[in-house]
Amino acid sequence: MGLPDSSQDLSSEMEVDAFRKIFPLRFFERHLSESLRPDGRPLGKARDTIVNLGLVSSADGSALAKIGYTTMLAAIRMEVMTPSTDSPDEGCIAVEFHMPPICSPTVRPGRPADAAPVISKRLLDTISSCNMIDLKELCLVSGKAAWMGYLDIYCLDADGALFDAALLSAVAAFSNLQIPVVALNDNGRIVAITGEEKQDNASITEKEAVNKERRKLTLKNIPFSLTCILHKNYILADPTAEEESIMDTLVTVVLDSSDQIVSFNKSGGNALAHTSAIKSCVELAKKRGNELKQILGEMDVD
Amino acid sequence: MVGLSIGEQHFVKGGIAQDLRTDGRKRLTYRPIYVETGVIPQANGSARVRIGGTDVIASVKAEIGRPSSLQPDKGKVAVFIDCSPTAEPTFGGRGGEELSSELALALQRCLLGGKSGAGAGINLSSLLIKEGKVCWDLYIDGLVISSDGNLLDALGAAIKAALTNTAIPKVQVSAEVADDEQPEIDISDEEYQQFDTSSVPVIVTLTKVGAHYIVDATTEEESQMSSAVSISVNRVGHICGLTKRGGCGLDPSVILDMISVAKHVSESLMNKLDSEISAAEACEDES
Amino acid sequence: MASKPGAATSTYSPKIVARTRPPIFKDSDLDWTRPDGRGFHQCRPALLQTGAVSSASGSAYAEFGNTKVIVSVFGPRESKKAMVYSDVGRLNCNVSYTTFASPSAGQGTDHKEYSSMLHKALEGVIMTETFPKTTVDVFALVLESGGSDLPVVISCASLALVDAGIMMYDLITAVSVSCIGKSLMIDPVTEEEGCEDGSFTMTCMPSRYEITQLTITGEWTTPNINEAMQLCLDACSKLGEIMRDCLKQAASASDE
Amino acid sequence: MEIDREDGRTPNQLRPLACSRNILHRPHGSASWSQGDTKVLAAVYGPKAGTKKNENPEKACFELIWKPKSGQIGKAEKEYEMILKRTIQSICVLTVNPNTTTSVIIQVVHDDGSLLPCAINAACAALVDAGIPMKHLAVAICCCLADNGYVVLDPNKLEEKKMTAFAYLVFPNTTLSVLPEGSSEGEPVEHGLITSVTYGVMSVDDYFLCVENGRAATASLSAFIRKNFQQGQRDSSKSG
Repeated sequence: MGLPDSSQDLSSEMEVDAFRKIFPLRFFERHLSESLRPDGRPLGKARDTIVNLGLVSSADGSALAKIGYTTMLAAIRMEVMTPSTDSPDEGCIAVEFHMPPICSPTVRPGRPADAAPVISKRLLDTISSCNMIDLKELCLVSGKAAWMGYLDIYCLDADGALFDAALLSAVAAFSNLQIPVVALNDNGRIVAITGEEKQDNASITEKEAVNKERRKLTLKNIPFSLTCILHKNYILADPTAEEESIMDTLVTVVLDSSDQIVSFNKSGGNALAHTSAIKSCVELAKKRGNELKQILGEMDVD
Repeated sequence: MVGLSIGEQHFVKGGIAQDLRTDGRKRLTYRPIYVETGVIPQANGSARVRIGGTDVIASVKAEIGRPSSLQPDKGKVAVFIDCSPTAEPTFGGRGGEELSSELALALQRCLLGGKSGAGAGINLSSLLIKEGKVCWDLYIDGLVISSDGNLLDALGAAIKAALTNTAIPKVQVSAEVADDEQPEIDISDEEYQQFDTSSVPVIVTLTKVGAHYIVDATTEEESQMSSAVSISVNRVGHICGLTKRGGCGLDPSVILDMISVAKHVSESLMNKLDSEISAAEACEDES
Repeated sequence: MASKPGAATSTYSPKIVARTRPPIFKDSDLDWTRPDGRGFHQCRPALLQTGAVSSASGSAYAEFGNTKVIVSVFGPRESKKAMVYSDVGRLNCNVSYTTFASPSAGQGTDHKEYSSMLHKALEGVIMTETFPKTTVDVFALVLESGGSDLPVVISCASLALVDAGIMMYDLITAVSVSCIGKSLMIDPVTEEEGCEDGSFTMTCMPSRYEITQLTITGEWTTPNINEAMQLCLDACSKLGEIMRDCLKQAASASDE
Repeated sequence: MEIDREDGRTPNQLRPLACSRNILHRPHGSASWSQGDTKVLAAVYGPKAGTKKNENPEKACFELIWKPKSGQIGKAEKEYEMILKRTIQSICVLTVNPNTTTSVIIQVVHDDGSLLPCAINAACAALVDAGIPMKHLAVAICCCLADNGYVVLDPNKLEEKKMTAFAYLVFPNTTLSVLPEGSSEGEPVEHGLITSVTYGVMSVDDYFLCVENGRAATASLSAFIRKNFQQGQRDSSKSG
């Protein structure tokens, strides 16, 4: 990156933020040489992660995931659909990733951000390819009615590594999902049996609750993702938005609970990924996967 | 917009301070109002109102529709205002869109009243034909031909006149049919049912210029306004809607006596409008 | 693979949206208790916090009962190319809802005009001449709509503007009152808003004691309006106090 | 055991390649690339002045438009556009003409498997035809992982659907380096991955197996490209 070398004499007496603004790459490389980052994290360490569940009362399952400043709110609404003929006893999941104008200065209200459809497509591919959810569990009445899960993820604050936080919030939302108890009423429509409706609902007797027991989805194969930056021969885990804007080689590794690669995405960037770099990225992702598993594990306990 | 030099601005403000406006009116007097009804033959009801230089046309079209699932026992009313570029060069293309959506919103708020229908100018349940199945949808369209200030009052009056001129055909609903299909309806084209517009409110906009507020402001006076309050009062004297449109803040006491002034002014405006409308209806029947 | 959810698969939500049955009685308003048990003139508990979004120049999060709103302000920046020159700063507001904000997704009520109403409420208080030729963007996202969303958005927006350091004459607080039968209820929730006879929404500057925006719908007599205005004014001053100490806390926290 | 493929190809054998350049008159550079039945048309409109909204003015900026064969532009097309844009940005020299936008339009003529690699090769050929300054060329290949652990290269549509997982890999093309062999540090340049997109679950060493086989195939692809471009030079110089 051919920045003029005249910065040698300039940088000595300039104070830090001016230097950071004018020569961002030199500022970062000076940190990297001591294998440190401006916010004090070592290269391989991810930012602290917080997940809390069940925030949105109007959704069937919701979760908020915060990795450093990047904040994602995911919510799932369950609706009833008639399953397609070729897979009569399978429900389906619709994933939509939104970047509202509040999350970053580059997003304009009118036009959606161009990264949003890419991330929602990747989320849908990841969730379906690692078959974390057995779509058969979403079936209500085979051939007639099945669940359609609308998963909407809102980015509340975009500070780098959006895909990791989005995937984490989606997984947490699925773990928090409570499928409403429903029954088939007389004219063939699925109707929710809510607590207080029970008494005055005359026709309750002959319509048995279709899914009395299956209230929680069993999540078999949980995917965890880590995004790293390759720069010369450094590997930075979990970059912030500033680091992403300066060094543009991003590698996203998604591993599932049995450490298989669900997806290995590197698109462009001027640093080439040699096999050694790929190996260390996968190692970092494994370590990160255990951390996240541990965080999600605490969630399920309470 | 109107380019006023500093001198002219002081002239307008000074005039209002001494209760003598540039066109000789007092602070609370209206410009001459002319009303013509039935100007658009194919609409169910239409009217044209000229207040001084401001000229607007309102038309009411009634069509058969399905009531909304949230309120199965009520008909639907949609208000849409269009500012044509003939009124003002800035209305060309998308220029007039923001003003027309704001006017439409203010009119909707004054005509439809609260969510439970209290204080609604148009009684929505009278539009119902068959609960949950069939109802009348009223499409109210307003068109601003030439604008010399005080658009909202002119449109309010035009809509009130158009509603009195509206004739909705009688409807017979065929015998009971299965629950979800649409019953057949035959619309008789002879007997018509007049629309009762007793409770339609009239809108009075008070514009604050300097320390005083005036009624029926012209474009020059509107360009000097610091803020404006539009109050809609019905025949009974209750307030059916109020919108303070932007501009700098107003002291609560000022707003309260603006409301009392508006109630007082609206009575005379209501009578004037009713006489004009009945005169227009009469001359329309002869011709 | 998840079967491709064709746009054509029409789905419906099994939850029966309880049709808002108006209260059976209209006149004897003594024993009417509000769905969440508050007194008539009692607002919902308010949680306010600034600095919710790091990448914005100023932001705030507000939670009144279960109405949750995030507002972020992007400080004076160059306006779109299409804008003509103006020696006074410009304000650009946008209010959007999440798809899961209201229980029944189809209830697309009047969100479009909230943006212009927010713009009208704020333009009276911001000193636009302090940032000529530039635009201040105020974006709001309603995470959950629990009733009287617009007043919460307006109050939260004024906090976010202060957090962004935009020059303002005063804070802005907004409160709405619903009139059901004879009784006036402050800060209504969605059920009350559904069956209200009239609504009275006021935005005011608490310490300058001026009203910047006022919207009344439904049938009101003048004594009702006076009572409602008095109710709103002291609710606004109370809310102004809460916002001031929220800002003091944020300031003291940041300079520790 | 060797797995047999319908069209009788060996696992590492690519489908017949065809590339013709300068086929459209309006764009500054154009190329059509076909691998078996998958055919893609790429057109490049040369550096135009000005950059888009959030782009960095000091660098050249690329705008990608992906035209599917039928139907409107959905999320998949948006993802392909993003991948192609970043890949092209990494192989082109961005500092030569700053503050310009080069738009690359990809039109899918027919899709019979490994569509994205075919589009990347077509885009590179079109960029060369338009004379856009580039560091090196990119060679894209699709590696499919059969359920018995074998890697199959350049699958068609049916094979792609049948296989458990597949990966689109993009390598820099092998350079006939004039520098002495030991000069490039660590592994030679062309072993690095420019872009990798995987679909379906695969174990780590399966992934490395794919990368190995893919890299081996780049040699033949680069040779094809070099021959095609030189032969292209001779025609244009003859007809020029």
